[in-house]
Amino acid sequence: MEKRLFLRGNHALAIGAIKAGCRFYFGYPITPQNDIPEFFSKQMVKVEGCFIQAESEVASINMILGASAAGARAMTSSSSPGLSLMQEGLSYLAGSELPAVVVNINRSGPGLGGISASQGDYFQATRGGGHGDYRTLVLAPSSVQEMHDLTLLAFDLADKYRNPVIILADAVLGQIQETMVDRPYQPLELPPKDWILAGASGRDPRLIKSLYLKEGEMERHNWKLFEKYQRMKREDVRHENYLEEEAELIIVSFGTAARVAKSAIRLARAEGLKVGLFRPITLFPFPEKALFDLSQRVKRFLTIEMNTGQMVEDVKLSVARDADVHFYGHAPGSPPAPEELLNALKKVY
Amino acid sequence: MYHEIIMSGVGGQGIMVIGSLLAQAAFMENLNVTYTPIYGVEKRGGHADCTVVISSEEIGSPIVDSPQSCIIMSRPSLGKYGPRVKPGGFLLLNSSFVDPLEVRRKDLDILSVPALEIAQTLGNDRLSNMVIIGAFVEKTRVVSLDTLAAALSQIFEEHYHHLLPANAAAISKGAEYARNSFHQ
Amino acid sequence: MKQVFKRPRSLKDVSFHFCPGCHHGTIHRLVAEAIDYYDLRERTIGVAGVGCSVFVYEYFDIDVAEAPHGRAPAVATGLKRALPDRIVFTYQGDGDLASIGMSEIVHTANRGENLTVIFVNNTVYGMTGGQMAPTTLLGQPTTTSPYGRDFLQNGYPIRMAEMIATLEGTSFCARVALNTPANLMKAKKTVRRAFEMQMNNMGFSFVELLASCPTNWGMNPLKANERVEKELIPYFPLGTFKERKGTDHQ
Amino acid sequence: MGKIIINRERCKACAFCASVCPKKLIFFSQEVNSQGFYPVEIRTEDECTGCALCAETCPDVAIEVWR
Repeated sequence: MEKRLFLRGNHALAIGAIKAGCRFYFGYPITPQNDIPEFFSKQMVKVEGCFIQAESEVASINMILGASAAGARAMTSSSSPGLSLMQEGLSYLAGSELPAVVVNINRSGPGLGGISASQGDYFQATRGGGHGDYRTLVLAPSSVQEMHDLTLLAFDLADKYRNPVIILADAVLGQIQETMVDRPYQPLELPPKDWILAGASGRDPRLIKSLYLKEGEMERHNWKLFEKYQRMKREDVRHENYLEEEAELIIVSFGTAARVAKSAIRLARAEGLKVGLFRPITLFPFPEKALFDLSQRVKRFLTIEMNTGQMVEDVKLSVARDADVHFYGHAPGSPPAPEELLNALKKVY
Repeated sequence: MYHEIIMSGVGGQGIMVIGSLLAQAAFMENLNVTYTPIYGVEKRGGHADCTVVISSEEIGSPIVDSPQSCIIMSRPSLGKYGPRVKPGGFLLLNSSFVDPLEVRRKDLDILSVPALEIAQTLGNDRLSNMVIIGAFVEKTRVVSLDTLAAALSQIFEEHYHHLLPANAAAISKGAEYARNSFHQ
Repeated sequence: MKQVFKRPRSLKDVSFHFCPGCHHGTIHRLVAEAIDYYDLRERTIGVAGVGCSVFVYEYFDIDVAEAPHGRAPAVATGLKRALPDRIVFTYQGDGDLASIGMSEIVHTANRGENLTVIFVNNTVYGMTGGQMAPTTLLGQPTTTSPYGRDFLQNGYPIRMAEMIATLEGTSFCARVALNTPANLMKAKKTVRRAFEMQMNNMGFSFVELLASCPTNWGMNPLKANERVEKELIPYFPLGTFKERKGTDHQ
Repeated sequence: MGKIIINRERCKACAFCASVCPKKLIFFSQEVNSQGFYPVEIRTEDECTGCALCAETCPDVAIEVWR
């Protein structure tokens, strides 16, 4: 049943979405993620799905809201400025407890920025991004395989929690082609969708909303959402350790930066430096407990990000008090090379 | 085995095609491989670079600063990547466009291939890229020449399949040239 | 004796929160009557805009989704594409539809989405307390145009029905008023017609209803009805601007 | 012959019904309802024709009509 494929990250992601049963894609063109909508515009017809090139990212995310309210698996993809426009909708999705999968092929900013790969949207993705007290699950793939696998997972987690899930990747992960093993999709066991709108036939009318005006209602709703985020922390935290045994220094890095860090670590090991990697796969919930446990025996950490310092705050909050956390930022332009990171880690080793 | 290759030239020379061809061949040989295209802002005429990493183990960075091998198809590319090749590494020059005398480094294995002239003997200038990749594979053996030729049908859309024999012939020509060359 | 007028079944048996004389209540009833007339209650999904419109789910006994401000047509698009055999309508005010949601309404109409839009134009932001709307008439004072709307400052009131009618994707587009029994009867037929278009898969249908907002206009309900006649209708003429016969757009 | 029933608790005294009644049968009550409005009442049912104009214009759907 397993099949080896050679394909680019964005296609691996889109194939994963269709495999997960996503039949509704709404999106607006923006570089560098256009091969995702282009792929869906071709493929959705073949699976009797629906592709709409919306008039804006604002409209895309709200079309998702509608399709999701109808019980369908729906997704959109965009890149940073587009995500800014979607924040209103994401807040409504979270407030209305609707599942959705939103892909951010992170480009550089602020403003129009540039099309080069960046991890500058870490805060936006992990802190909710829109108004109000909410979180989105954030998955950070680091390979073409994960672009595919985490997309399948994203749809399941979105349904499990009735919450938007963000896949935070970048142009490198979207454009690289590599080997991927295509396995059959085994969905999580999910609760029945007993909340969807389809017309009040043989039942009381249902309502999808995020407005709570009655006494105490809003507060209760916020604590209910909070409990959901706590449950995510208990049940759906993911990370990867790489060569972390007997390490003197742990690099904490995600996505493309983590890939480059792996090569830098290999170079370091070849020179006899004991360096390992801790790679968060879920950025929210952040793997704080696993990182804390690691910091009981390793006391030196170097956070490497393709920004000027965002995840490093979560790293600092997670590790034991007596652990040192250093930061190396590779601001956007071209992604860092392994040799650059090797030099950076030597400075703090 | 862990082999990093950067291929660089200008848009329209078919850099991306030979990059994905090599990657596809590595894939067909059950190796791990990443292929990273890097386009200039404009699709044609600007820089066209790509990186291919082929390995029998897990591949770390798809981004490479200092590759073991470099394929250089234009003068600006030589300036950009020539200095970055690892000491002892392999530099393949398309000498139809790049003068080998411009290479100052003495610590590299260099092969110059007049790809355009060879392609012209096959009656199609546009086959230069295939001549180059044929020579590269002959020299490095990162994959077999047979697999490389077999990969052609995977990366060309079906309506271009009538061009496969000509491309395969160009690969053979390039390989033949490499076999018969003296290295600097 | 036989009952000749009763509360439509698709309306819940609760009081409206609307101010005395506000036409929202009437429009709710007309929509509910249309839903009942075609027996659509069990397969209709409403999409609520933001503003006084947001509470449609408190009053309609049907499934409802609440949309962000102005985005109801996009939400309705998603719903209708996912459930093509259901009846989907949006209920939006003038701030929601003609200001912040201008992009969504134009493109939804232009795509010819097979859904119905109920557009309540009362020339003012009601719920937020009487600010200027895109449809506020020239000279009309509001809390953010205290000296009356001035075109040099704020441009002109937008005629949505005429604009929507120009779009190729629109199948049905009309403007009605509710200030007199005669206008009301026409409005009732027009709303019904809009749902009928959707039921027949004719594409996008749009009804603009000129409504009064006595509270924010600062007048009693009867005076407000007079204002609809004297000021609104001359600028926003009533009528059917487009009605496609058959599916000639295909 | 007609008959109307006014839900006095729903009435907000906008007077639309009174203004359209062809027989001018509808007038304001002397007692407030729980919402604080003086709801409308029908003066005499004898003359009501059940034309339903009052109900049609009522924004609060507070009137039912028989004929």
